[in-house]
Amino acid sequence: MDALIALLESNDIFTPNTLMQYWGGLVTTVQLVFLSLIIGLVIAVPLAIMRASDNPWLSRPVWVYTYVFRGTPLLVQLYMIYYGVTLIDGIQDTFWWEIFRGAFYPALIAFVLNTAAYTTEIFRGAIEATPRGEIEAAKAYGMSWARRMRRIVLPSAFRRAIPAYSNEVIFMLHASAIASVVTIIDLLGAARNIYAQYYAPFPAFIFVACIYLILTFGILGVFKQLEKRLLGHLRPR
Amino acid sequence: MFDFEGYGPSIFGGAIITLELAVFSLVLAVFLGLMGAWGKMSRNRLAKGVATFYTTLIRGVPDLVWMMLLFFGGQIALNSILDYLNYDLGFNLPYPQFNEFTAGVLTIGFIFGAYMSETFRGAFMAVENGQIEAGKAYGMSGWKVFSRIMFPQMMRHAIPGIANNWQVLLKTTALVSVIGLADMVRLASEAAKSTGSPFKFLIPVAIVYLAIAALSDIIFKLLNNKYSAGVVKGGS
Amino acid sequence: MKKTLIAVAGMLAMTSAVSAESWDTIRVGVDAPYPPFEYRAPDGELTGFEIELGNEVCQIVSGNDCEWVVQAWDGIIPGLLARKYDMIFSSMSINEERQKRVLFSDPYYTTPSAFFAPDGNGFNPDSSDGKRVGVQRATIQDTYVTEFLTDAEVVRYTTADDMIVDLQGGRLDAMFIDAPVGIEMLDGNDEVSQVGDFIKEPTRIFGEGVGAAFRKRDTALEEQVSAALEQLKNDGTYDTIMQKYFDIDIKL
Amino acid sequence: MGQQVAPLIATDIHKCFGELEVLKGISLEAHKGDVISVIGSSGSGKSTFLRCINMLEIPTSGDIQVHGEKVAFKTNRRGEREPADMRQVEKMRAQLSMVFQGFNLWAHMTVMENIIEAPVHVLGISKKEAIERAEEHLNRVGLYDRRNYYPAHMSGGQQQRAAIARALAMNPEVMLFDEPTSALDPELVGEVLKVMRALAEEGRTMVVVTHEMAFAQDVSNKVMYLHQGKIEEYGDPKEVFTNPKSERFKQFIAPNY
Repeated sequence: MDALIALLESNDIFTPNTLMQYWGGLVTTVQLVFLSLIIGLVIAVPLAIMRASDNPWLSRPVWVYTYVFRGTPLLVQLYMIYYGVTLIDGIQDTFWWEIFRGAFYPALIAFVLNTAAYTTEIFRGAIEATPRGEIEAAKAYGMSWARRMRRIVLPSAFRRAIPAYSNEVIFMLHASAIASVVTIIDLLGAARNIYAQYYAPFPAFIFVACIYLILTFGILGVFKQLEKRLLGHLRPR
Repeated sequence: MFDFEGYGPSIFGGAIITLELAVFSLVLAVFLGLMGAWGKMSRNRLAKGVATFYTTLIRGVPDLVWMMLLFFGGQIALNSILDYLNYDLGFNLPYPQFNEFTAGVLTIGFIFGAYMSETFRGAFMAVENGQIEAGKAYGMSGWKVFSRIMFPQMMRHAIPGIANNWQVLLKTTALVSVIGLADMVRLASEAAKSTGSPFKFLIPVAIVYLAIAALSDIIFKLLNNKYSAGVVKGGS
Repeated sequence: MKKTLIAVAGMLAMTSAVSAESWDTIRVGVDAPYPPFEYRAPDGELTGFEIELGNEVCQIVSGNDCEWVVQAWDGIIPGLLARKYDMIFSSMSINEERQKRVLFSDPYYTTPSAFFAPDGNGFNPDSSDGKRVGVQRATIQDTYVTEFLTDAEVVRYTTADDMIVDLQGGRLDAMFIDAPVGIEMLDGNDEVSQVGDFIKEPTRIFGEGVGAAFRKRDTALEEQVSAALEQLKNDGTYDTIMQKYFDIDIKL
Repeated sequence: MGQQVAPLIATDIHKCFGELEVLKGISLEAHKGDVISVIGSSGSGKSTFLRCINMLEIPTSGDIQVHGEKVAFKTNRRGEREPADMRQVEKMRAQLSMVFQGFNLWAHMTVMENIIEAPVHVLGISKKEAIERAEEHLNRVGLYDRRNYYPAHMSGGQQQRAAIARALAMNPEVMLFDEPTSALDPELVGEVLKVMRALAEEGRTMVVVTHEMAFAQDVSNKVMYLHQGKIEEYGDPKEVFTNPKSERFKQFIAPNY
């Protein structure tokens, strides 16, 4: 321990102070990504069902939403929401301002809308890939539409979506780095501060790259396990 | 609606920069992707190792972190080597300079080369071995087999992947604005900030991205048709 | 179109050789927008006090205008060290910490810093507990606020215009910035004004004025630029440019 | 007409796909204990007829009556016929359980979960009771030891037997079989037919669309031969197979002799 402190004190960049900054950044990044994904998922499920519907009044609006949010850079979406909220008349005088004043919640909203668009399309694909026979069997056994969705279509679609969704999770983790552009001190934000303080790009960015690398492969590992457990039934033994 | 308070031309110029950046990056990414795919499928352990290291590293770290690292760090690393050679060893070597544009192309190309490697590897593996054997059986050289048999068939499998990577790459160019390149997003956001009307400038930018995306969809569909000649489409 | 050609040429050649000694054009790093020192006119051209003064300096040293390279502040010293440009002419205050990294010319202007806050929000630098105070990352103002306003929430920005937008949008309770920049950027805005006096102390942080910065090895260029600045201050060019942009005397 | 209401009556079923009329008025009456084989060459409409019975296809005209209750129809805005009350259809379907050519087991559920799914969630039987009954049916089809397998891990014959157990678990009025052995490798056909034969012998009411002439002839008590959407031959198999009236049916069964 003493040796570690001695090591930390003998170099410019990895001081206890900077390591605390990195830790704070890690916490912010994990919060942002985790919340975006969870909320995005909750929104995406009903949207995916609408998007997969035969009724154009349901599917078209969702298509427009996913097309726009998948077709434009997240950075542009973030700018619009971050700078856009301040233009809402009188928002500064309401309690909402407590929430939107900092950069965290505007960024969270941008991320949620973005990931929900991608996730909706992933689920739509999975829902449409449900074998027709399985749906017919459910009909033939007297299941209503809602029950078919809940018991047959969605559970099997969720499992089928796992590989594509794991990519989306990684994508979101990586995309979250742009939060640093709007003053959020996430992992990259911490690295940028430290870099600017010491004019030392290599230690600051390589260290933070390693943390992202570990997070990425950690997530991939978890999803591998999940796939093994939940998709085992689809692979012939 | 169409009053851009004098910023119109410069933002239009930014759109051209965005497009150029994306196209040059794509060319580099395709080149690196072919190299990477070759490396990954190679029996040479060094080539395989380098290619695997490259793709793993790229895919594990956010694009923006790569950009900052390569943009701020890459030149410093190169220069300190040259400084040492020139000042301490008495050489008089030129210092290669990367402007923001070149640095952007190199960074984005480098990142998407890794994703392209996977696309091409999958596509090469999808070409049936029998096709190659048939080529060899008719006395074609290795290069002939590659260029006449392998490559055209591989492209059919690769095009959806390339199209997908292109769409992501196009949006990734926006990140270069953070580094300081005066692309469409940078110029529009500067204009948005100084006029205090973000939507007026950012919505047109979003529309330009959507338009490019839609146009490329059409182009890739045409390309796909070209490379799918002779393929019988299966029914659903 | 010209930009395109340059870009394409750059791509094809990948490199453009720059030798260490002769100066046909001097590439100069600058963080814009930072009015009135440097900012973009709507036509996209850079202009401002330092742009005009810098071009005069470059004319004397190299016979041409400077080749301006826009670089966000937090990357401006690394950019110099990385040879993206050969000189920084961007309101960089001379202080000890920076002198470890770069070589400074003689100072060419000095300005105080100041707090700016929306009217009526009651911000006071002496009781800033829990207030959100904006600064530009890695500026002397950042160092000052971090050291003296320990209770405030310091929000660090990459560029000054981002900070102004957030101040006007109500995201910040105050910002701490170079006084003329603050005054210029808030020109015409009657809802934000300066709070308290100009701040120039301690010298340890605020330094002895603003200088052009060079790589430590480029001593010859530094001497030429310092001499050129001296010449401009004496022949009246400096004053003409200054009066275009400022009501106060910032000459040093 | 006995005093007992026939569990399944289909009257004058027509079905058009666009211009093409696939079924041109087919009627069928299944009494308790009937095993009716529906045969015919491919394209004769026999599968479509079966799918019309449990409304997987909506008949263009004609009526379906299950246990005396007639399915109500209405015409929608686009002028198409559709069931007036989806809940009635669902209730009706729960009384007719279907075995498919492609098994159609739910891939994300084990055999046991497949079997208890509809009893628990459609019929509202308690899970415990459903499991007990499922075990009984699994024993009957010889798959008790495979109850925790996923469909993908079993052979086609086993999957089809599991699908039959799933159908039995609904305690149906009538079982519908849609070419249950057509997707199976020849060596696996026997095990499925054996189970079906046992079900017929215990008096289950079954409508079986099949290519298996031996089954039609030996097991069923009625045979319906369809040709181009019409009934060409109908009656007791002993009668029909030995003394066919229709020339086409003669040719159809010829290779078997």
